[in-house]
Amino acid sequence: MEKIAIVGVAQTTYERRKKDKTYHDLVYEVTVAALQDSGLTLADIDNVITVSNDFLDGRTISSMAVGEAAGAHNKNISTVEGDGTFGAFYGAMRVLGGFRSTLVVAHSKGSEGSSRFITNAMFDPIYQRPLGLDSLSSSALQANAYMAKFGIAEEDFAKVSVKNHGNAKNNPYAQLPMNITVDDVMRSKKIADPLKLLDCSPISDGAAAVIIGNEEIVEKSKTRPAWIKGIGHCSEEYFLGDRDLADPRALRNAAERAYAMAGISSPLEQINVAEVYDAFSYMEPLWLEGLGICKPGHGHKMIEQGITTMDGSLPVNPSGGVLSAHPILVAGLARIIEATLQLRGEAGARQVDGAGTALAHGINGPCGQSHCVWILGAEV
Amino acid sequence: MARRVAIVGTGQTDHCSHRPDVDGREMIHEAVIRALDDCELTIRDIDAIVIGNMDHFESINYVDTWSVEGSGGVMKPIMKITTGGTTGTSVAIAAYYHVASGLFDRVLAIGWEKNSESDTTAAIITCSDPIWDRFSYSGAIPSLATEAVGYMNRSGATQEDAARVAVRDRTHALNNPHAHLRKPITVQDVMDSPMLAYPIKLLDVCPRTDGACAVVFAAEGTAEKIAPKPAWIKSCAVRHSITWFGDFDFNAGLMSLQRAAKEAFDRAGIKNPVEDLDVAELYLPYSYAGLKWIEDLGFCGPGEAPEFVGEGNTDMGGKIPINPSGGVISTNCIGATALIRVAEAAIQVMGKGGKRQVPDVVNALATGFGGCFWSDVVVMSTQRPY
Amino acid sequence: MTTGRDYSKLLTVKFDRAMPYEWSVGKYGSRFFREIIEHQRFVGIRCPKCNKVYTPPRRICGPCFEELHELVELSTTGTLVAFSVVNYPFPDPNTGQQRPIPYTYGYINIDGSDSIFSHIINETDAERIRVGMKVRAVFKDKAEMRGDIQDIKYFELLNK
Amino acid sequence: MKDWLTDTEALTLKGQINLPYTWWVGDVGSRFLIALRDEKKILGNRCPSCNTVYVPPRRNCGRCFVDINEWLELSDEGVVSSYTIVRFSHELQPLEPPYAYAIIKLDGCDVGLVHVIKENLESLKNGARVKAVFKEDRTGKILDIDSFRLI
Repeated sequence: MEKIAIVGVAQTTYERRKKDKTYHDLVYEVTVAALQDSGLTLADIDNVITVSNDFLDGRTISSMAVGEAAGAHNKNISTVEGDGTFGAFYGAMRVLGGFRSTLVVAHSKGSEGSSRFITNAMFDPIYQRPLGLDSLSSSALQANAYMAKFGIAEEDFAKVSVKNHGNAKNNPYAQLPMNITVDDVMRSKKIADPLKLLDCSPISDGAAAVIIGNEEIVEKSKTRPAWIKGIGHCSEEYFLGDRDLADPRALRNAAERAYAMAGISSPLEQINVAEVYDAFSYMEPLWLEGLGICKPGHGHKMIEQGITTMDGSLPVNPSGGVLSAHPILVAGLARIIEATLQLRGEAGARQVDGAGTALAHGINGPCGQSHCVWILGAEV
Repeated sequence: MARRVAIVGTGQTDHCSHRPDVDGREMIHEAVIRALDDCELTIRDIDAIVIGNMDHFESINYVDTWSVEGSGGVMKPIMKITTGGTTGTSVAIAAYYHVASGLFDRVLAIGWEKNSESDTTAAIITCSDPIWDRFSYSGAIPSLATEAVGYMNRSGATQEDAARVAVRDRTHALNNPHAHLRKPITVQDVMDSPMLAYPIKLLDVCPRTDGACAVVFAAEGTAEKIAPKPAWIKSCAVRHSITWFGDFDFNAGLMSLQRAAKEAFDRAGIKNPVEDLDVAELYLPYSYAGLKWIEDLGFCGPGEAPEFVGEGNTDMGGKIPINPSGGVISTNCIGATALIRVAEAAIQVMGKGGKRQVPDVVNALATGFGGCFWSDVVVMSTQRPY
Repeated sequence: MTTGRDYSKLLTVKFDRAMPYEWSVGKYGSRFFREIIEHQRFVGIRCPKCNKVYTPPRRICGPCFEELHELVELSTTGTLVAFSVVNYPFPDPNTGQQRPIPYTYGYINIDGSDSIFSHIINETDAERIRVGMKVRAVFKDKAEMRGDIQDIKYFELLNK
Repeated sequence: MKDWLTDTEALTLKGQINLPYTWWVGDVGSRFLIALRDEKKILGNRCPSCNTVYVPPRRNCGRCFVDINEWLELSDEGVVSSYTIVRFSHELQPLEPPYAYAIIKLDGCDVGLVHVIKENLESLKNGARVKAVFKEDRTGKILDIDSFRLI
């Protein structure tokens, strides 16, 4: 693969509600900030990918609201509807395919719509939507399947919440930095067994942008580049009943693609920091299994063994993860941004010492049906 | 360095107003199977998929993941691209970059819509800004009518001139087994049809269609092995510049199309479009666009379109046949519509047009239109780019 | 239906629930509505680079990619750029009910502004409206204003 | 008007997207739902290539990408492979919580069917056997199966 890198990043703080900001405002702010971060000007950006979702925004052609704010006037542009990791994937392909640079920008205002309606609409209108399924209840089914398959306890998931909300205290962008205990999680309000309130990510507002460039743009930008070493995405079956919800095989496939490109054969040894899409506490260990960082059924042991904590050999979600801020679509781009900051050594109090290879991960669809995996490196 | 990319196969449903016999996924599957059959591939040969439609038209969120059983996306990379009316060309261009990037060799692009599953006008109204426009907006027709009036005032074009475009497209549709409206009409029929918003009448505008389209893209080295005569992508360009409805200048040309076409033509080496292009599949959602926008494409000078079209230059057998497929006025399954333009242009390049084939096509043009007067342009050819 | 098949035995599933939203207007738009409530007047915003005045005010000028600050006081009159008497029935996604017809949708160039403002014109007889006519905004009573676009009841035709 | 940004209170607009949807169930789905409605039977179908028996039945196998034509009647009993007891409520739910969602592997079928369980939730566990309870008034919908009950 040709050498391309992330040369500029920006994100808003994530909050429960940004009442005074429109999508347009949020996109404009991160676009300007990403340009500033990179030291590039708008003239250096020769195409734009916006990321938005018509259900979230309550608007058909939701991309119409933000093109101008993303500096896309008179530029080539397209729009990915899905997690920001997928939007950035397309942005990277456009650089590999001939453009010098792509600005990828995602926005999300979970505060404006009803997440029950929006996530109910992920399900099949004939067979599943009439049952009232939504992201919470379907994820609870997945958590239950995962526990049953490997004999995992709810407390094991609670530890993920404790770790990630604790990590969020070091992240000025995070929405929910919290000092909590396993007991707090276990005693929090029951939502859908086995999920309790503190197993679930919040509703969030925010935006994020990254600039992806070829070598010419890397030369021109002022930042230390985060080289794109490997990327891969993959989806599995749609109907929940067709899947083994405790076996994230699409993630395994996506990771294999990214690892093959990046020359990673032993992810646990070769990756220094990972930002994964933990929309619910159980997802972090399940995705670690899918990513091949541990064996199936061993994900929940990673905290106990001190591997994924900040002082471990592979800290996972130093930012606090999606559990600490969940702007849908933006969340995956935030994972890429966090990975980039780690590689630059600019992650502040959440910095993992000497991070040379970082992983970022995003999901689409019910229960992580579709995954996108990114491997970024500090060195070419 | 970007790889060269070609279209090697296309598939479409037999478009019609209602498809009660299939759900959305099953309809998509029909188009995908036809595209694979067209280039003698199986789903195992496909490395990645791009899909698009309009969320609120069927109320399906995450169409990429919902579709996999029909689209072939089980255990494959799939992503969703959505940009309104331009969705189909945006999907095609995304498939192009999937291959050009070097990451994937054979990529499937899918566009689809089941307009019969909701009220199309009501759904289109939700594309307007909820704060400013949605309470009064009544769909695309008033703004298109305004554009038409502006054009008529400048050019002296008549309603009959526009009707001629509708008659051309509907006549061409008779040759296309996939077209939705396959009944011939006359200029008088158009003139006699109910007035929707002056000067637009019912037969000046596109229908509402259920349908899907799938197109297979392949990399140089692979494409030639799959198709004897692949349709090489020479260039693509996109302008989605306007964000606010009130910024469109109804008294000027379609700026987005002028700019996208200039970029695409420059990169494809098209100097004189009428001479250099052999056929065009244009996203013309209403008849007046078939006058005004061909001027923006440089097919003729400002104000000359009525005569240019009237003399038959854009008919089958003319200098530059437009919409041998019957165009959008004959078939409009919105998320598929612009992809059908790409597919039909590729069909012409590949020489697979049957009764609608234009002889000896070398270069073909496809366009997309949508959003806030946005345009996408794709140029393809029997000849490799560069 | 075009295939001639009898589809009467095939089933459907229906859904017609209102999906609720609460959209942020943003400070620029909010200022526009506040000027209407407090002063029954319009404001636009000027781009320092290209000098264009946009109504309603917005944060940036797209072509210049310039952040805008300079509010411009405007009158409540303008010129009709285009109109359409909407006569065809359709369900209104804002209410779930049929939108009352006929009504006239108008594009208005507010005096002193360079962009087009869309609203309703209180005349549904197409014979009595012409492009180029002067129009004036008619506001709701102040007590009834809610800070949204319908604080403007409609635009009325002047010099009929 | 210099400081107008700071002294302008930000407004919001409450609204909705309220569109009428009618999804076509199609030939395959209609046969399944009509069997529920008219005969209280749960039909599945089998992929000729991988032999997977699907419910709801499919026009084509997503894995093998071949058409499916072999129909069979499935048992109305099966095993809970996973479940959740729902304790939060929202307006799209068909029942008042608490109730359960379960993925149920019907006897003779290779994939799970998502449905609801209303009663004896305290006895619900992975591996529990359940049986379909049909509604009295059936209209050709997935909720013609009222729920599954523990055996």
